[in-house]
Amino acid sequence: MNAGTLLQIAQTLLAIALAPLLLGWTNQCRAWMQGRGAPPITQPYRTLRKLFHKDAVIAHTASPLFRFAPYMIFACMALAAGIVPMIANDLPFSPAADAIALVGVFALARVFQALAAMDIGTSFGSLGARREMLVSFLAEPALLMVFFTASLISQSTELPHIVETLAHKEFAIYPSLAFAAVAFWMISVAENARIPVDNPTTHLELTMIHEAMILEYSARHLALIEWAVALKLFTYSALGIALFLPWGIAPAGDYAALPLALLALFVKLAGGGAVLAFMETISAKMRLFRVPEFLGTAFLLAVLGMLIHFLLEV
Amino acid sequence: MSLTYHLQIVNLLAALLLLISFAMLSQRRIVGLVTLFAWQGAALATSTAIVAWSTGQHHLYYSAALTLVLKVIAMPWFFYRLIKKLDVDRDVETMINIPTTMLIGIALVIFAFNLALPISQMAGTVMRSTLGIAMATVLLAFLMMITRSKAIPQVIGFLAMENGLFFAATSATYGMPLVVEMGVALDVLVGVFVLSIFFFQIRETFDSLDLKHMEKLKER
Amino acid sequence: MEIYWVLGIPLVGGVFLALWGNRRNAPEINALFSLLTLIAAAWLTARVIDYGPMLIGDGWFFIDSFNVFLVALTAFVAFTTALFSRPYMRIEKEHGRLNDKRLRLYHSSYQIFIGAMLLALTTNNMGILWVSMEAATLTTVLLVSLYRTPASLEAAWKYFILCGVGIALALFGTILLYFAAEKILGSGGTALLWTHLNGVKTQLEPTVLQLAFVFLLVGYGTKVGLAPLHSWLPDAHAEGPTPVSAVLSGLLLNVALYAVMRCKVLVDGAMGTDLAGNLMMGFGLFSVVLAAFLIKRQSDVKRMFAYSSIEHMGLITFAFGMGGAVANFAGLLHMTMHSLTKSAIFFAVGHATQSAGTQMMDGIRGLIRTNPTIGWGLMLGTIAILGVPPFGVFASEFLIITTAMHEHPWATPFLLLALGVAFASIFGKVQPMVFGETELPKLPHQPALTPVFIHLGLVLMMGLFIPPYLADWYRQAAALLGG
Amino acid sequence: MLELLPLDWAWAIVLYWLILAGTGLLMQSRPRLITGLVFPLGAVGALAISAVGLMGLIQPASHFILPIGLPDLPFHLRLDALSAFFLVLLGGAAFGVTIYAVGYLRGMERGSLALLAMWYHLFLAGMTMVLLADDAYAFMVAWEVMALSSYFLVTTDHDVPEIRRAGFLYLLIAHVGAVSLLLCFGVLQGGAVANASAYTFDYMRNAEMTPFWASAAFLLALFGFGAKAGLVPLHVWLPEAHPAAPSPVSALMSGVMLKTAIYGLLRVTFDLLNAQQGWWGTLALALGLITALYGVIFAAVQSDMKRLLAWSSIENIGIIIAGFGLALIFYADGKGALAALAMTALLYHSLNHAFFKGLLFVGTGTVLHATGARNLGRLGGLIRYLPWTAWLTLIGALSIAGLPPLNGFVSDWLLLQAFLLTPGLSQPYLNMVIPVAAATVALASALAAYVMVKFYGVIFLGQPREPGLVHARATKWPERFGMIWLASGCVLLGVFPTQVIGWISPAVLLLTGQSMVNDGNWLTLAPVDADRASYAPLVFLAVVLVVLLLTFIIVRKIYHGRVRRADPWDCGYPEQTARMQDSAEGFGQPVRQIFESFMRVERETPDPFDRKPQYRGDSRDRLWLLLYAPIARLTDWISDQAGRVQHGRIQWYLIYSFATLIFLLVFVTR
Repeated sequence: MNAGTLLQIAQTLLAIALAPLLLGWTNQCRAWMQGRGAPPITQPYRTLRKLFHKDAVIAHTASPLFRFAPYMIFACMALAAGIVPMIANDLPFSPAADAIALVGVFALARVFQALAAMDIGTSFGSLGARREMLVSFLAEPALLMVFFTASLISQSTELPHIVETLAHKEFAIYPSLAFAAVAFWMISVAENARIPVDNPTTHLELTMIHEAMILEYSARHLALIEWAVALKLFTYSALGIALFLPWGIAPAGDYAALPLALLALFVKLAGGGAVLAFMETISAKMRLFRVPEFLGTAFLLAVLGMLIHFLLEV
Repeated sequence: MSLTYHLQIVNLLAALLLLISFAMLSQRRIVGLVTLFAWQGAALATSTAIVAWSTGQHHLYYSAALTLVLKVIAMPWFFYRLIKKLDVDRDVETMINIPTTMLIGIALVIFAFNLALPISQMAGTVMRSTLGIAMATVLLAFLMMITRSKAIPQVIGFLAMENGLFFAATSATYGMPLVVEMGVALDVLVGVFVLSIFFFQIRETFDSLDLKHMEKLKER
Repeated sequence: MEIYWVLGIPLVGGVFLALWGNRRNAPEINALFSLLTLIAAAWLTARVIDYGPMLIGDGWFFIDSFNVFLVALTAFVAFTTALFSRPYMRIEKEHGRLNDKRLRLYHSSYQIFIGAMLLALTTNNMGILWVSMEAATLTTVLLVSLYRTPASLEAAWKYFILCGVGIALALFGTILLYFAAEKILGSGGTALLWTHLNGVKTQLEPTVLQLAFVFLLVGYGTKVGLAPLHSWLPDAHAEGPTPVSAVLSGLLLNVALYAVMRCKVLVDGAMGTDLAGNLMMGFGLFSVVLAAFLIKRQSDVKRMFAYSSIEHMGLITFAFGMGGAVANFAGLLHMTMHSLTKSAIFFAVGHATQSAGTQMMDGIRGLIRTNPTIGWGLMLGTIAILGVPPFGVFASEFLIITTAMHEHPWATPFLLLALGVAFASIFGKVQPMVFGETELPKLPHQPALTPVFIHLGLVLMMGLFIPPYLADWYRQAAALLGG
Repeated sequence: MLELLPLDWAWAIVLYWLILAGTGLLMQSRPRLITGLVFPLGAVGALAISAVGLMGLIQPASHFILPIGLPDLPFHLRLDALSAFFLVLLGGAAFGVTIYAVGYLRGMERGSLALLAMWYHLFLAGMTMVLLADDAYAFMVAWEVMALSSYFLVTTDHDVPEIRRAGFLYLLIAHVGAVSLLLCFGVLQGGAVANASAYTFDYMRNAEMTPFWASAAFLLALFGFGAKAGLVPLHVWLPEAHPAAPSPVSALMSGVMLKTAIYGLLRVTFDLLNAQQGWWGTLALALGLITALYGVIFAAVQSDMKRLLAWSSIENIGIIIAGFGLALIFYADGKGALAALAMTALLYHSLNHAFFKGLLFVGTGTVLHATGARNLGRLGGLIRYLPWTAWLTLIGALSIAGLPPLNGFVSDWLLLQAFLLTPGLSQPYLNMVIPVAAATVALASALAAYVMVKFYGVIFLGQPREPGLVHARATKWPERFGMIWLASGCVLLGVFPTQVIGWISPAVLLLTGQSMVNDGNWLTLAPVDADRASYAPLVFLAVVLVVLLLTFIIVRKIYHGRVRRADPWDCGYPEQTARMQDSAEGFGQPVRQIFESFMRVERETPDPFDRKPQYRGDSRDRLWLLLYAPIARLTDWISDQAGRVQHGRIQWYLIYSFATLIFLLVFVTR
């Protein structure tokens, strides 16, 4: 059990542990910006604890798949968190799955989420599943294009190598990445069910997407899902950081840089959360069928980024 | 020298043949058609006989006799009886009016002559130009079959065609081998026999020999 | 010696049956005579295979591998057709469409018809060839008008007039041939013997020969059913009794094409150009395309398959027109396959129409339910005639199309178009006849479908495996045709 | 004693299948024997053929000449790596499907059962012969035998007019395609007249061709094989024919028969034509992507489960053809290694598709038997009544959706990697455009996930939409075993990609001259270079399972596992009925709305006072109207014109003869 593996596990656990914190921080920021009284930053942890303690209530019609799904989703997210370099750059596990596989992991989680939502056979469940899949099939190609841009620069789809190239090779300005970054922002907003695509706090039938899928969940299952959601947000943020401002992530084998890296991560995440909150405050939720246009724009930007890479950087 | 006379006579008969074909083309009454057909047969028979005599091809006598018997006596007689029996001796209205038919006929004759010209140049036989005339006769008979819309005239046209062929066979090439001519004659006979059966059947099914009633089978 | 048996038996049979009249066993006698003919033909074939081409009867008859295989084919199909017509005609009689007089006529002229065709195939004399073709025409005219319905009379009349005119033109061609030949061979009997002509073909006068060929092509081509001379064919096939349709498109067309080919060999020799070939290709292609599009609009099943015969004859003519070892081989193969398959189809169709009581395809539905054998016979026959492997028709089409592809690529689009359209039309019409719900009654008699399956079995076999001696035989014939 | 080459085994098995076909027909009176004996024996044959394929992959190519066929052209047979690979595919999928059929066909009407047994085994034999054939004639014969037998299988219950129509359309397009293949071989066989040996593939390999004729041959091949594979716009028959057949047959047709078209395309383009020109690849790529997108979009809006699967087959074929085009581009550009990568991806995807599409089709078969319904609107909640089928089908659905760690993802992943490598190309245009094209593949697979959620969710999850469904009962063991076989195939292919690629590599080597470099170790898959990209499904799977278990145990240990059952909450809506769930149309609605321009939608909206309102939205293929209808009209018009020739009046006929005569006379004496 060498240091690399330790680091790997440590990072994953760190992500799992910190994920609700990021969520709490974002909510807090948003509350401030909207001039509301903010819940404490640890609110998500409390919610989770409360949920874990409750008795699970499950519909008569639920099938085993329904109870299996939360664990699956959580596992997928943990896996994803393990792939993305956050503090250190040598992850012995990262060869197991590259950026494309990462997309696959998210897809896997999403499919299970959707299936579980359809399992009970309520009107909202299937509605939510349908909308979720709609958003996803529009977002996935765009996300892939973002990864393509990055990996065309770094000649690799391995996230560590991308980070390596961007952070630790000689510094260069990549205009293509600017486009990619904007695209990535839009995508992650959509994928994490945030405003303007979805509203994580609403239960208004006509607009909800993600919430509609988890209506039937309660107690520990709900807790796992919520945690997975937080983890997803965390992973996406880390991903954005790794792709677009990777500076500070400790290079392979350089354990001295770890504390600094940790610090950098905190700062970046805090910034990211704040910006997310800000964006959510200034923008309003859009109609469902505006979402294709929104994501279409994202896709366009990603492609533009790639073309610019071909024009300027090859 | 005497051959020239024969030559002239045969040429004369050839011309007569052609003339008769034209006459048939323009003839309206069926009875008249039959008469003309008989005359044509007669001309044919004579020419055959002359050729036979002048060239000493004896088997041509047989075919001359055959022609005489079949086409001058048997068939016309048969047709007369038929016409009486079925009493179909009315004016034959033609598909194209007579003058136009004539013009087309003349064009055909010119065409046939030009066609036959190179051949009759090299014809070893005495009768050079006859081939062209034979061909013209055939084509004219064909034209007549096209223009007539009643059964009997069509058949007569068919037989007139046969005449043209016969004339070609005898005069241009001193007659085919006898077996062949016999066969041909036999076929013609059987053909006419079959036809006669037909006529009665057609008559009793359509109670007329007008081909207008026989246009049911087509793409609809 | 055998040759006289081959020709004699049918003629004797014809006369005998005419005298015998329609006793109960007349059909069996008819079949018996056909069987004897078949045996004689087989005997003759064996002889030719052993000793190669031979002249018989001081040059009046000439048998080489080209016509002997047609003789065998003719005798065979004639026999199976006789077998088929046995129950078929019985049923027709019960339906009251025929009476004894007509059946007597049918039987005797059937034999004579076969005899005439065999004579046309075996004779060495172009004149006799013509005579026997005419004889075949006359007998079939009687057969076509057998039902005496207005439609059948009309069909027979058209058949008679058109083929009569055609055949007359052919006679003119023959005369011209003789005219050219006698200058070299001298007048008298020998000048029309094909073997002699073939010997001196290079010396024959081209200008005469090309005229002769035009007349012969138009003449015999009318009987082959080449468009636009084909007009008689669909009527005659549709209105005659089914056995007659079977032998018409299975045999008579072949014989006519045989005559054309004999002439083509001479003309090619005389002219040294491939004028004849090109003419035939043109006719063939036109027939294929026109027929394919006419098939599309048929509602009468026999009429439809008649058009398909035109199409296939066109294909064969096209192949022979291309010439060359492969194409000729393919043409001969296709001749065989077509006559076997098409006659089989007509057998099946005959019973189908009997059970449905109509020739209209809308009236024939779901044969597989009531009469599975008929249904499968029709289905498989159709698939075979459409050139779907592993049936033999495909083998020849395979060779023809691939040869055309590099000999005359311009022609292939037309062929494709035609084949595609024909496939769509025929199959689209046959499928509902065979499959689906139905209220058709069962046939009163056990239908005689052994011939169908014998034929289809042969066709299937030829698609997968052509016996070596048969192949050699085709090769020799193809070589004879040259081109 | 003589030792037998794989090839000898192969055609021996073909013979064995033919015999089985015969026996099947003869056993008309004993249906139990047919299901109990003939089909199991057939399955054994399938297993044997895949074993033969595995042998053939490692052994050098072997030839054999069957003494049948045309006189100068006996059947040439050849078993090389490519054929061997597809034999493995065929055998592997066919084994599972045939075992399944044993259970599925029980209690079928005896007459049609006997026929089915015959055509089924003929079908297997035909497909195998296609893979073995080494000359044009043998290939065509096998090809059409395959088409014909499958036609008769499709029309098994021919009382239904739609099925007859489907069969007709299928056979027609198949035949047109076959004819164009015939022409293709005519071109390939080049100028060589009169010697039949020119029809052998060996001759064609070495034949010299001008670029023009080579391109002609390629286009003809693309048309012919495309017609069989369901390449847009030649796909119209596929969504009709595949659903019409009995489910095992649909499984074989989608899973295996389409692959024979891919095989032919590879054989002709790479083996015979030696993939000369790059633009072929571009064309194929474009067509493939269009097909993939088109297929998946229409799959998303279907409401008949088998039809949905058929459309998804079109999508997968599209992806495969796209990979083919990519390989072609690389190869023509001299990038052997990259070509090898793309080739591996497409072969791998073919293999995968054989397994998961087979699995899904047999799954629908079971559902069909249990419920008698094909329309998604009459299904639902079956996971409770058919647990085996449901869970096994889930595996298939996840793999076809391209989700790790199952097999669908591996091939998608390889393909995307190949796309990512296009900047290595020499043409500037291609290496800019093609990565964008990769997005289409991504979109297609994402949509596939959408489709599969719809498919699985509507059939197996939720509440039964019809009261009768609660009586749907479990399946027989042969069916289960067949499905288990196919499902385990999906899993294994997903988890051990490096080994599978090791098997495939001889075929890749044969086609592209190189085999795919795997820079990783036995459990990581790393094409070209480990630093570029790598994927280790086994590790992946292990981690997922470990985390799963850990979470489960922790949650259960630390907290209690108490569960209370209640009615669904659903935002507190008082009454819940099954009719409140999404119908299939409803689930497809977003896709329909976005891509409405592709299709012609026929809606039936219920009137407001309807007690039991039904909404029906039927999305039709617009290409049918744009492409096929005009052709039909044109042919009709022409044939009408031709009809005028047959005028009925004898004088006209005489005029025809006369005119012909005159014309010819003028023509020859001019």
